Amino acid sequence: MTEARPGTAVNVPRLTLSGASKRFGPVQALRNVSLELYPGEAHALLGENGAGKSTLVKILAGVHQADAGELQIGGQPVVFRGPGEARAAGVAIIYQEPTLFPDLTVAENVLMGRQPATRLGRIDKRTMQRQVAGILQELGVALDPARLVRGLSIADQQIVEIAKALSLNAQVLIMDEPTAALTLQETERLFRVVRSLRARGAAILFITHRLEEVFAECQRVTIMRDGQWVSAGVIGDYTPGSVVRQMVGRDLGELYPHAQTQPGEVALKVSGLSQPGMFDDVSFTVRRGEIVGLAGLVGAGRSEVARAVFGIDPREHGSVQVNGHTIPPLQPRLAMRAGLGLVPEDRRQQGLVMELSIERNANLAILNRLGRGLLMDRAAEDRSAQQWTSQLQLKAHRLSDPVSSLSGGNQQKVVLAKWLATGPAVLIVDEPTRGIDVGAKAEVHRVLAELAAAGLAVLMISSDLPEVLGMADRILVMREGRLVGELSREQASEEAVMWLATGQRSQDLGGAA
Amino acid sequence: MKSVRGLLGWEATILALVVLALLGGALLSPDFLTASNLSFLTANFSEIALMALTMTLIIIVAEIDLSVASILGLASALLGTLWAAHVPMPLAILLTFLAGGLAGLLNGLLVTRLGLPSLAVTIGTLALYRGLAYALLGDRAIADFPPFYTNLGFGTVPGTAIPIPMALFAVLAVLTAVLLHATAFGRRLYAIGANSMAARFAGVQVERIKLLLFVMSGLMAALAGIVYTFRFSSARGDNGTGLELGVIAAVLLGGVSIFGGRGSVVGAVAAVFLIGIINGALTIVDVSNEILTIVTGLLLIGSVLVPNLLARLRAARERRAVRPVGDAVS
Amino acid sequence: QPALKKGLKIAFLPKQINNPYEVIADNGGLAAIKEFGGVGKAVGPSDAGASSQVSYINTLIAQKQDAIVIAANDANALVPYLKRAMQGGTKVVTFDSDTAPEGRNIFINQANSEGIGRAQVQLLGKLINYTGDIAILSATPNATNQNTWIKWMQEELKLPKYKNMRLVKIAYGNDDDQKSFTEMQGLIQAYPNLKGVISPTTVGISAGARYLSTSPSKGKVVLTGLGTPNQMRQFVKDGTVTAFQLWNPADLGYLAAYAAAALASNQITGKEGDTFTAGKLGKYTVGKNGEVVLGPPTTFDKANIDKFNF
Amino acid sequence: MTASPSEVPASAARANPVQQLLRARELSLVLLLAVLMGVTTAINPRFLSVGSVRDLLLNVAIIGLVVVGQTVVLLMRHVDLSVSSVVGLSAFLSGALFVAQPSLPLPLALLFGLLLGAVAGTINGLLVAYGRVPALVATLGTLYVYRGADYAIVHGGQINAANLPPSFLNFATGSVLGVPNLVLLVLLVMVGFAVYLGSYRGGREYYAIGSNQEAAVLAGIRVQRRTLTGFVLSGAIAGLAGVLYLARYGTVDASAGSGLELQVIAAAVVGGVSINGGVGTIAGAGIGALLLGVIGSALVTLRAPAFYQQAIQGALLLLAISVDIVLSRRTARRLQGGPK
Ligand SMILES: Nc1ncnc2c1ncn2[C@@H]1O[C@H](COP(=O)(O)OP(=O)(O)OP(=O)(O)O)[C@@H](O)[C@H]1O
Ligand SMILES: Nc1ncnc2c1ncn2[C@@H]1O[C@H](COP(=O)(O)OP(=O)(O)OP(=O)(O)O)[C@@H](O)[C@H]1O
Ligand SMILES: [Mg+2]
Ligand SMILES: [Mg+2]
Repeated sequence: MTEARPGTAVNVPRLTLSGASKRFGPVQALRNVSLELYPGEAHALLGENGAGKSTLVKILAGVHQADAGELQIGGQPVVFRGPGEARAAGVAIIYQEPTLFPDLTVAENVLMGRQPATRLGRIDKRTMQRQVAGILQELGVALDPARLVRGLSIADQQIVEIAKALSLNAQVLIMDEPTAALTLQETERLFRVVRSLRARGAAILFITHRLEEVFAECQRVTIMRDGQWVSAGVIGDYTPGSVVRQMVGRDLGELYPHAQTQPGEVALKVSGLSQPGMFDDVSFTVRRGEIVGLAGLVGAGRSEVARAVFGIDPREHGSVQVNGHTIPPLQPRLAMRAGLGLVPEDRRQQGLVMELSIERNANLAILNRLGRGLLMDRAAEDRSAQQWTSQLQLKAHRLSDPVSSLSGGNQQKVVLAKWLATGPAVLIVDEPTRGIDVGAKAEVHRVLAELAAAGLAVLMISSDLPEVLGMADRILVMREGRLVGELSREQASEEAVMWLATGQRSQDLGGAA
Repeated sequence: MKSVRGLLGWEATILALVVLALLGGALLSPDFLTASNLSFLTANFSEIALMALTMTLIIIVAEIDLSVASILGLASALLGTLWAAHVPMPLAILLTFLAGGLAGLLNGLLVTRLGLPSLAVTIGTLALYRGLAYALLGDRAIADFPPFYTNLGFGTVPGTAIPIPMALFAVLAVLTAVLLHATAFGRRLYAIGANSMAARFAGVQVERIKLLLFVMSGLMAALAGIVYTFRFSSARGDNGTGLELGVIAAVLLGGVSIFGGRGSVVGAVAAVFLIGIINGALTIVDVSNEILTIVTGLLLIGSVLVPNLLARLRAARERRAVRPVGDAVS
Repeated sequence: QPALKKGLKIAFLPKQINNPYEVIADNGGLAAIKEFGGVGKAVGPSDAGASSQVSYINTLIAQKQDAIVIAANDANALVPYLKRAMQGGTKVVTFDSDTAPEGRNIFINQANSEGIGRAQVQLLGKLINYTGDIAILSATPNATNQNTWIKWMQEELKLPKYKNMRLVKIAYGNDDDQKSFTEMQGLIQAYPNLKGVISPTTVGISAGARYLSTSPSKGKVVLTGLGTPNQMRQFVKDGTVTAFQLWNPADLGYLAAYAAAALASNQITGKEGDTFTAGKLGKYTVGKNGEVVLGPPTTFDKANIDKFNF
Repeated sequence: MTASPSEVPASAARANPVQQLLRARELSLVLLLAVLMGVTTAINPRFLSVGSVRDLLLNVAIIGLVVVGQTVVLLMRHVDLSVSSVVGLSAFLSGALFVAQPSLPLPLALLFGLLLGAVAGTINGLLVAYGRVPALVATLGTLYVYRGADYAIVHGGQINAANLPPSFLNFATGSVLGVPNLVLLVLLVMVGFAVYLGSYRGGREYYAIGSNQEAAVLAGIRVQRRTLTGFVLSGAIAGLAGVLYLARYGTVDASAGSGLELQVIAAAVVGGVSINGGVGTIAGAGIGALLLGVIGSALVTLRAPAFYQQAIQGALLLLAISVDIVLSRRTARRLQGGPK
């Protein structure tokens, strides 16, 4: 542990990437980027959406081959032709988007290709589950290793990804936004594990858009902008302000710009909503001009409530009214017609049609408005897509490019654009800023605040507690499928929310705050 | 955009191949490029062409309908039975359409209500509808259709060599192309095919649209059955057996992705003509059916393989072009 | 009578290009064409469908063939297209399986249909002593020739000497070997008192015999029908089948080719009473409805089967 | 470690609903099978006689064998339509081999079929894995190509039982302890594959690839090579099935095996193998094949009129997959509704 102290001379990099460049057709994703990871250190890689972070990760993982540049591990030059080779060289990766096998068990997902086997080569299922149970316990989550991955929430999937990387016991651990979907609880546990890995001498690369995590957990930073290296150094030489300035190239406005307004009449009224096994007797209202936060632990059922309100999931009891119109269950189209919108939590599965262009995605919810009679009006399609994507400062080559070519954060902006284009009266946003960089996050917040000021009712589900606290006029808290409390802006604090969400006092929380 | 451009390229390629096939046929045999031969030749694939239109829509939403040829047979058998029972022809035609629509509705309901995979459902209804056709007609064949109607199937548009079924097809092809490429409905089909969950989250009524498409497919197959019956002046239980694979082969050759979300009417139509013309050209110079079967298979494989290989070649060349610059930097 | 023209272009269009029976017939026809100095060929679809035959008819019209010799997959569907061929000056001869009379100039019938149908019932009746349940294992439900024969079989069964024989089922093997095999198996399973099966199709009888030869019902159920000696030789020798019938398919094609040539050389027009000479087979006369009958079928059994090779 | 609040969530309580559901799925099939056989036997007791059970098993054997390879391919979220043509080609060519070489020992004939099928499967696999041609397109193409080759080679020829050596035919009709040799061979292959797919690393990779191909790449699985192997297996099994087809039917012409592909896929799907990959077992697929076979024989035994048979068969197939999905949904709901 002594040789692992940052900045000391004895320290040699475990992994060195120098002069890496990568091009995707017309897009130069990386240009001459370098990176050094030291044993026993957590290294933060920072940059705006689309800066090239994930591309860099995928080069280290052997998923992409760099057009130029050299990679060394332990001083030896290496070339990875595939993910298998990177893993064999002791590099473990947690990718930005969970990539799991939905039809296999949690245990098999974690140990795929490395399942413990008997002498005859037969897989020893019992040992396999025991091993994985051990890792999950270390992470402090109650996931059954024998259950299938299908149906796990994004957060639980992220946990499985983490378990997978940890099970490798690798010398280099690369984590691309592992905490984006996690709440404080899991995040804290993850960091605890990371610290113990560091103590064992592992080198860690950590990507996040939550700056507080960087300053709490990392020893070094590298900052990128537009695919280029901007600066690198020990964390002590940086402040949040300087980091943001180097990332964005300018000073940021206020992150949580929402000023409390006088709420208008009730826009969304949910009463007695129940679905056995999912949620029970959920009632609340959201008024015009109001931003209401919906907080809770992962798996508390917030997304389920949102989906049931919008009509994607069934609901057995209860009613939903938008501006006085009752909305029947399982009719998203009628809900939309009444002025309801839902920005779903899983942008890849639920939010976007990856193969289609940015424009087609952005217009998908308002096709009926873009026609002349029966036929589509191409000019109107262009105009409409242009309007919202530029307002959200989408970084894209052309609007006719497939949305899959965008970086994660920019994809999220397309989902937002799609719903803002509908001009909703009530907008439910589920993890609206997951994976979005600070600049864009401020932008999303500004847009939401402006729209609220203009009379939009917003229900905001977010696992990013500071975001909820900063933006919401009122906070509803869910626990195990029930609404357990409501806090006004004045009453709300991280502690108060956690107390409601867990049903326990803060000292039991293991120092999460 | 890359994929979009690639697709347009593919359609242009298919159209170019159609022209090449015509020229090749003319070179091979002086009897090929005559109005009457082309007229026979196109009339020959009218049913496949008709069914390819709705099949294109269905495959674009990532479903499949293997039962079309059986619905064709059922429609033919029903039309014959009704006619033999002295039902007036217009009413018989109406009832045949109704039956086709119902057959499509059953497919659609099983797929959308029960959530069964369409491949499995339509393998089942492939047997069911063909069986019903046999049950209706048994070993009978109805042949004495009124000349007015058989002339519609058999004749050409007055003053031209264009077969009447092909003229009908042309009209329907234009309508389908407009529906798919220029309406909100068409836009939704692509979204459903590429990611039905995301489409549902955007308020697209995925189930209802799929149901509608299966009904359309049933109606179109019934139309093909009516055309078939009049064209051959013969209603039999086994009419059109096995045509489904030809329809699907044509649609896929036309660049419609079997995984949904990609393809165009122009491509599918051009592919129907390409297969038909190549077959016609090779038959006229007495190339055996065995070789024709092989050529069809190779065309189908080549239609995807060749663009894939070209794309990879291009990518490799680009990478080679990039490398020296990169090396200079490092 | 004018002589046969030289260099006549005659095309054989079988039900299905890969059907072994049809291949024998086509080859007989091609041999005849060679004899009289014509240009012959056999083309056709690999599925036994009417629509696939139509595309070949159209091609043959475009190729301006002098005559088409066709085994029709559908009695009606081909008629408008064959008419078009005849209007263009191409002579049309049907063989093996006929179309409606207006679709062709001449039909070469393998044997008198009534004779074939009745003879098979007579043969089976003798073999099972005129008592017991019987079944028919046919080709496709729409096969014209099989259906005509079956009609005559049913007529024959109405005679008083068959009062103890009951036709319990007509099964269809679709001229598919495997399907015929399973249908035979099903017949035996479903009808415990089954005594005899008539399979008036070469595919059906050989598949049926193959099943029977390994089943416990061998020797208990009598199988007869129409088959080629080469396919049936083994089953006749091992006692599975006692006797079956057929004409010589090569002769059928041979006769059809000569008839086509006679038509194309304007020796005959196809009306009743026309006569022509068919090479080694001798002189034939066109009968009612433009039919020419090849001759009575041969019955094959243990005693004579080794004399035949087709 | 201390009990912590985040351990409470529902995920633990809802353990394994999908797995239990799968088990329930095979169970519902067996149930359906039992009902069908019970009813048929009640009406015609001969249905369960030794002879007819033997025939039934023999009928199912060929489909049952091909379905094993098809399952491997379906698990990877691909499909192999060309199996029917491979069966036909292999049946005819191995027959031709016997005609040319009547003293050919049986194992060599089986090996010949395996190899021939493997070559055909390799072409499919190369197209799908390395040529990136969607499996449906690639194998629909080779369905035509292999059948065309078959037509060109056979051209109206035919292999008859008379051309085959008696030892070969005896193998087909022979049995061990009353179980026909063919059925034993097929069962052997089934058990082997069931164990391999269920509990060997290589076997699990088929599930992984079908479940999420991208994740499989990231997990270091050599997806292309594994995909190729899957198609080779499917082809080889179809090739083997071709030799057995020859042994069973004795007569082979150019159209042997035509249309088999849809029956095989139907059997797999009825048996719970998902067309969307990643889900299904050999046992299920085998039961599916058996169920279809029983439906077919039952109709004949019950003397269903010939012209209605196909319709009834289609309807029963639809019924089977519908009942199956409804039953398994209900089971899933019960499992979910339980802990509230
Ligand atoms: N497969 C691809 N094809 C084309 N362009 C791509 C591809 N992958 C990434 N890009 C482009 O490369 C650039 C860098 O993307 P990357 O995903 O590395 O960003 P990032 O820094 O991880 O952003 P985020 O914080 O949003 O995850 C973006 O402009 C993106 O559009
Ligand atoms: N489709 C599904 N099938 C089965 N279980 C599911 C499904 N979706 C979610 N779950 C489970 O339901 C529980 C509630 O999930 P939900 O997504 O509503 O939680 P949440 O409160 O929104 O938390 P978060 O969105 O932060 O993960 C979780 O345990 C999750 O694993
Ligand atoms: Mg990223
Ligand atoms: Mg959620």
